[in-house]
Amino acid sequence: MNLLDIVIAIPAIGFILALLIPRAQEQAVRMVTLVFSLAAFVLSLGLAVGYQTGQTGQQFVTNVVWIANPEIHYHVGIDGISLWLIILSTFLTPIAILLSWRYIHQQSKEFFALLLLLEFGLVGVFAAWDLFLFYVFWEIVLVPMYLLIGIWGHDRRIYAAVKFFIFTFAGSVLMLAAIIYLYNLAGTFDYALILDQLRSGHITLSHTQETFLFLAFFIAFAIKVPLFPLHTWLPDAHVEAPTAGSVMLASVMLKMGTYGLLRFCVPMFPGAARDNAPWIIILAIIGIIYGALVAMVQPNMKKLVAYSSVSHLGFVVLGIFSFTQLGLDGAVYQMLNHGISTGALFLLVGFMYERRHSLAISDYGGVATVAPWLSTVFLITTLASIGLPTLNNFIGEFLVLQGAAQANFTWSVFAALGVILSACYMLWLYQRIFYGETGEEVRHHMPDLNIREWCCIVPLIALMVWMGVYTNTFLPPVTATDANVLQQSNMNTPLRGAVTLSGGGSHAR
Amino acid sequence: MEPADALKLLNSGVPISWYLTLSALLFAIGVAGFIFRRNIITVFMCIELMLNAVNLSFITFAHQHKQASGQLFTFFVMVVAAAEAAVGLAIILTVFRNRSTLNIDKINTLKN
Amino acid sequence: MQNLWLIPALPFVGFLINGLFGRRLPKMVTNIVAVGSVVLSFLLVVMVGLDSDWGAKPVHVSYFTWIGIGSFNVGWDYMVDKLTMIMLMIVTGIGSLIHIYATGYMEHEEGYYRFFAYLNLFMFFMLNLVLAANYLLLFVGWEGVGLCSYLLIGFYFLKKSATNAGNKAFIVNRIGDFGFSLAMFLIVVNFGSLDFGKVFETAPGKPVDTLTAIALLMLLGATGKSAQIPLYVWLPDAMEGPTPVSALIHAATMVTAGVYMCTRSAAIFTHAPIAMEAVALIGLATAVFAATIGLVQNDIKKVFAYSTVSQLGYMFLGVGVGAFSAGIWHLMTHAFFKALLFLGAGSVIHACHGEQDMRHMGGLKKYAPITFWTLLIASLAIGGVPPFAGFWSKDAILVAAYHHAPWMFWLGAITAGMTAFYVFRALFMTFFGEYRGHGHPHESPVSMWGPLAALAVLSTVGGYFFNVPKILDSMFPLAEEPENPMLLIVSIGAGVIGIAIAWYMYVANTELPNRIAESVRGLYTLLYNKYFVDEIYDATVVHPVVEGSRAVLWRGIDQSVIDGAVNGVGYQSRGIGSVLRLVQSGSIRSYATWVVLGSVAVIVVMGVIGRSF
Amino acid sequence: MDIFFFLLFAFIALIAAVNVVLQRHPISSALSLVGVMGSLAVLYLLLGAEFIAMAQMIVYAGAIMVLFVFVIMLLNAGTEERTGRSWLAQIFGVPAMIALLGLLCFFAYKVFPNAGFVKFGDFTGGGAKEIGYALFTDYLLPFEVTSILILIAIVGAIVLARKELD
Repeated sequence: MNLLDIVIAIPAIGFILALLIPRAQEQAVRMVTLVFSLAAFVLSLGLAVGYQTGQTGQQFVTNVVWIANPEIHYHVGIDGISLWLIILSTFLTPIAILLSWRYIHQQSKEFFALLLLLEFGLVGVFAAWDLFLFYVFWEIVLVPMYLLIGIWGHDRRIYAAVKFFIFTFAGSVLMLAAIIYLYNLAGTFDYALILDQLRSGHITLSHTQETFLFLAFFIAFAIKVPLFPLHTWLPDAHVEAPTAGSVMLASVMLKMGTYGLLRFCVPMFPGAARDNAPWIIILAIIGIIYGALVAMVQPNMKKLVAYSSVSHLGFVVLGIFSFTQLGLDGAVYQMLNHGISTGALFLLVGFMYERRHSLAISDYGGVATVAPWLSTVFLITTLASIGLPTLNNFIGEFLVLQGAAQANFTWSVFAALGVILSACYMLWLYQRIFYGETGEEVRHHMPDLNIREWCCIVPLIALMVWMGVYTNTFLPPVTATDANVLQQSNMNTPLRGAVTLSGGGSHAR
Repeated sequence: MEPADALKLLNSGVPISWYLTLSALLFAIGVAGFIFRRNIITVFMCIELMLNAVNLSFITFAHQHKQASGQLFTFFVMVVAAAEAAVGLAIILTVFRNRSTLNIDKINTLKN
Repeated sequence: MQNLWLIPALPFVGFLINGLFGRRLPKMVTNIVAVGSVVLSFLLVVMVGLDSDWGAKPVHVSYFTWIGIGSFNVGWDYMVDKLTMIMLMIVTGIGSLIHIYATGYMEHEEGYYRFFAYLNLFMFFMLNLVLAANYLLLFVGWEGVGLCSYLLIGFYFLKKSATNAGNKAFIVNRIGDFGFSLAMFLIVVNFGSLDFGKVFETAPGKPVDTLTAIALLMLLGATGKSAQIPLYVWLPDAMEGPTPVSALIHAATMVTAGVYMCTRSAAIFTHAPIAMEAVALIGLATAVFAATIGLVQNDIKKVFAYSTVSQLGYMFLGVGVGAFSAGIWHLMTHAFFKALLFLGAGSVIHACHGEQDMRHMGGLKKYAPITFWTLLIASLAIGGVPPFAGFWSKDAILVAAYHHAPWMFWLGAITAGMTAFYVFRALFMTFFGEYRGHGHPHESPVSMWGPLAALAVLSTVGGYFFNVPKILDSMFPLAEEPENPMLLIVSIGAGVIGIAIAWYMYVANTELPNRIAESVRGLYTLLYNKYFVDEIYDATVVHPVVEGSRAVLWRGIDQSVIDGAVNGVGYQSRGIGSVLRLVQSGSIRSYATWVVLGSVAVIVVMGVIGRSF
Repeated sequence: MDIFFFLLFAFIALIAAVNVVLQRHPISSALSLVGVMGSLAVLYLLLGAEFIAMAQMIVYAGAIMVLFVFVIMLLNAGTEERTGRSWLAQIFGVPAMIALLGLLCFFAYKVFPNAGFVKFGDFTGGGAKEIGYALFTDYLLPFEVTSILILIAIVGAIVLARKELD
C-alpha cells in the first residue's frame, strides 16, 4: 500500500460514501465529493514530490495477484508520462465539482458521485501496468461519462451519449480482442512481463500479427484521441455534455487515447508503429488543419472548441509518431497543455451558458463591456490555446513541430499551418462574443465572475503561465521516460535519417 | 419376465432410471404449462414444478452416489426458490396493480 | 550587469499593477506607474550603456533554462551588444516620450488604465525581443508585441472595424510567424541550438541551400511583422487604434522588428545571396508600391501608415543590399520622425475634435503653431532634406543601393520624391488654406506638445549625431565607396522636387489635384482603393477558405461523409435488427417456446459433442 | 415395497402435475401443485433424504404455496381467458416439449443404463445431522450468501409490493 494506491483508492471511497449520503443532503454530498477530490489532488502532489526524476521505469509500484487464473495482476505504477496525467486528473476533478456546484439541480448526488467514479477510472487508467486492469479502468471511465452526458446533458443528450458510447466501445472491443490474443501468446496480462517477452524475443510476432495487433490497439486509441476521421462523436458529445463533463472529457479523457498510443502501441509494436507512421502522420496533419478549418465555421461555441480539440490532439499524435525525443516530449507536454487550456475554455463557455443559457455565438456580443474580468480570463485562455509564447501551449506545439521537423521537414510545414488557423478561429470567436455593442439580453444576464468561478479559473490560468515560462518543473520526468521509450524500442534514430531540404523554393511563400 | 425375476425386482428396489424418467416427465409437464398457460400465476407455478422435477433428479443422484452434496444442492434450490417466489409474486402484484391483468399475452410491452 | 532583467521587468510590473488594479486607481497613479516604469527602464538602459561602454563590451546573462531536453537547451538569456543598445535606446526613449504624450491624448477616453496596461505590456515584450539572446526568446517578444498590437488596435472594441483590424493584424502576423517558426525549426535541425552566438559562429560553414531556406523563411516572418509585400495589408487597417499606438507600435518600434531580426541574423543572410536579393527586391517593391498609394489617401493617418510601409521598404532595401547599418540607421531616424509625424497627426486630430479626413482640415497653422512647426520638421526629415535626420540615413541606403544595382537607386530616388510629395501634401492640406472643419480647433496641452518638441529636436539633429554606421562599424564594416556627388544631388533633388510639386498643387493651385484626378480617373481609382489588394485577398483566400470549410469540410465531409458512413452502419444494423425483432414479439409465451427450443438444441449439441469425445 | 410406493406416488405426482397444467382456475392449480410436492416429499424419503423431505413439506408445500394462494386470493384471479397470441407456442410448443422429454429420457437411459437400484435404507446420509454438518463446514460460504440473498429478496419484495407512498 503506497501513495499511489491511496490516490487511486480515495476517489472510489469517496464515490461510495457519497452514494451512502441521503438524497436530501445535497450540500453534504457536494462537500464530501469536494473534500475527497481535493484530498486525492493533494496526495497526488506527493507523487510528484516523491518521484525520482533520474530513474527510468515505474515508481510507486504495487504488484499483487488480483485473479489467480487467468493470471491478472493488480499492477500499478507511474513513470514520467503517467505522473503528470494522474495529477492532471486529480487537479481537474475538484474544479469540475466546484464548477457544477450550483449548476446541477436534479439528482445532484449521483452527479457528484459519478465525477469521483470518473476520477477513479482515470487515475486507474494512467496507473495500470496490467493490460486487463487497464482495460477494466478504461471501461470504468466510459460508464460515468456516458451517464453524465445521458442524464445531465442538453437536448440531444441521448443521441450524443449513445454515439459516444458506441464509438468508444467499438474501439475498445478491438483492444480487448488484442489483449486476449496477447494473453494467449504470453500467458500473462502483466504489461511489464509481456513487454519483456516481446523484447527478449521470447514471443516473436510475425509481420502480419504485429500489424493487426498494432491496428487493434491503435484504432481503440485513435477513436478516443480522436484522430481524423474518427472524430465525429466528439463535437456531439461535447455540445450535449454538462460543463463538468465537457471539461473532464476534453481535458483528461481524450488523453487516454494519446497516452495509450505512447504507452502501449509504440513500445509493444515498434516495427508496426514505424511502418504505419507515415499514414498516421498524414491523418494527424489532416486532423490539425481540418479540425481548425471546421472549427472556424461553427456557430456553436462548444462545437468550435471541440473541433479545436481535434486540431490540438493532431499535434500530439504527430509528436508521438515523429519518433524523436523532442516530438515525444512535446506530445506529452501538449497533452497536459490541452488539458489545461481547453479545459479552461470549456469551463468559461460553461460559465457563459449558466448566465445566458445559450451556446450559439450569435446570441452573444459585447460581453467585454459588462463582464471585463470574464473577458480577460477568456482572452488569456484563448491566447494560451492559440499558442502564444510564455503560455503553455506554445511549448508543446513548438516541441512537437520541432520534433516533426527533425523527422521530416515537410510535416512541420503543413502542421504549422494549424497554428495560423488556430489564431483565426479563436480570435474570430473572441471578437464575436466579447467585442462590439452590447445587446439587451447580454447586458442583463452577464454578471462578472463570482468567487466560486474565480476559484475554478485562477488555478488554471496560473498553470498556463507556469507551464509556459518554467518548464523545468514538468519536463525532466517526461524527458527521461520518453528517452527510455525511444531507446528501449530502438527508435532513437529518426524516421527518415538526416533532414533533407526538399524544394527550397516552397519555403519562401 | 419370470415371477421370480419380478420378485427379485420387487425386492431389489426401483431402478434409478425410473426416478429420472419421472423427473423428466414432471419437467416436461412443467414446460408444457410454462408454454401454454396464460395466467401468470399458473406459469409461475409451472416454474416451481420444473424446479421440483430438477430437485428430484438431484436427490436421485445423491442416492446413487451416496453423497449428501446432491441434497444440499436441492436445499439451496429450495432456498432460492423461496426467495424467487417472494420477489416474483411481488412483481406479479405490481404488474397487476399497473395493468389490472394477469394474462401474460397482454403483458407484452417490454419493447418500446 | 546583473540587472538586465529589470529593463523589461519594470514595464511588466507596471502592466500588472495597472491591469489588475487599474480600475480602482486614480488616473494620476496610473500615469505615474505607466510612465514611471518606462522612464525608469530608460534610465536603466542608460546605466547599462554606461556600464558596457554602449555595447562595445557585450554582456550576456543567463537566467534560467526555459526548455531543456537533453542536448537541446533554450535558456531565458539576455544579451546586450551595440545593436541591442541602439534598439534599447530607441524603444525606451521613444517609448517614454509616447507614454507621456498618451497621458494627455487619452485623458478623456474610457478604459484609460487598460490602455496603459497594454502599452506597458508592449514595452515588456518589445524589450524582450530586443534583449533576447536566442531565437526562441526573440520569438516570445515577436509574438508578444503582436498580441499587444492586436489588443491596442482593437482598443475601441465597440467598433467592428477596430476589432476586425485587430484580428487582421494578428492573423496576418501569424502567417509571418509561420515562416519564422519554420526558420527556427530548420535552425535547430541544422545547428542544434537557437542561441545567437552558436548559430552565427557556425553559420558560414553550412551549405548555402540551407542558409537560403532559413533566410527566406525569416524573411517571410519579417514581411509579416514589418508590413512588407505581400503581408503589408494589416498595417493601414491598424490605424484604427489610438494615435499613440500608431506612433509607438506601428511606426517606431514593433514594425521595425523585422529589420532588426534580419540585421541580427546578418551572419545567415550574408551567406545566402539569393535571400539577400529577395530582401532587397521586396523592400524596394514595397517602398514604391506603398508610396504610390500614399499619394492619394485622404485620411491623415492612412497617409502616414502607407508612408511607414514605404519607409520600412527602404530599410529592407538597405539590409538587402548589404548595408545593415544603414538599415538600422534609417530605422532609428524613422523612429524619430515617424513617431513625430504620428504624434503630430494625433495632435491635429485632437485639435479638430477627432476628425481624421484631411479634406475637413486646413488652416491649422494659426491655431496650433507648435504642432505645425514640429510637423514641418518631421516632414523635412522624411523628405530627405539636409540636415534633418532622414536625409542621412536615406542617403546611406540609396548610396548602398547604387553600388548594388543602379536601377534600385533610381527607383529609390523616385520613391523619395513621392514620399516628400505626399507628406507635404498632408502638411499643406492640414495647415494651409482655410479651416474646412467644424468646431474651433485648438492647440494641444503641454503633455502632448512636450514630446513633440523633444522628437522634433531628435528629428533635426538625431541623424547627424547618432551616426549608426560608424557606431556599428565593428559589427558591420563599412564598405569603402568612392564619393559620388551625383547621388547626393539626385537624392536631395528628388525630395525638393516632391515638396515643390506638393506646394504647387495644394497651396498655389488648389484646383489642380481634382483636375488631375479627373483626367486619370482609372489610375486614381486604382490608387485610391489601394490596388484592390484587400479585395483580392478576400476573394481569393479568405472567402474560399471560410466558405469551403463550411460547405465542403463541415457540411460535406464531416456531416455527410463521415457521419453518413457511421449512421449508415447504424441503419444497416438497425435493418438487421428489425428482422431479428420479429423474434422479440413481446409475448412471454413465445419467449418461453424459444427457451425450450433452445434447451433442446443445447442438449442435442451437447449430446453430439459428448459422443464425439 | 419400494417399487409399490414409488409407483403409487409417482402416479399421484404425475396426475397432480397434469392437473396443475390443465386446471383453468389458478387455485385448483395451486392445490394440485401441493399434491405434487407432497408426493415428491415421499419419494425423497424413499431416496433417503429425510431432511429435504421435511423441508419440502414445510418450505415448499407449506410456506411457498401459502404465498401463492395468498396472492391468488389477493388478486382475485379468475379463470383465464383464451387469448391465442403466440403462433410460435401453438406450432412449436408440443413438439418442443416432446423432443425435450424424449431427449431427457434418452439421456437418462443412455447415461444410467443399469446403474443400480434405489432401495429404502440404502443411503442414510440425508439426516438433519449430516446435512447440518455439511452446511456449516464445506458449504458455509454459500450458506451465508444465501442468507444475504434472502435478505435482499425480503427487502426487494417489500419495495416492489408496497403501495406507492408518494
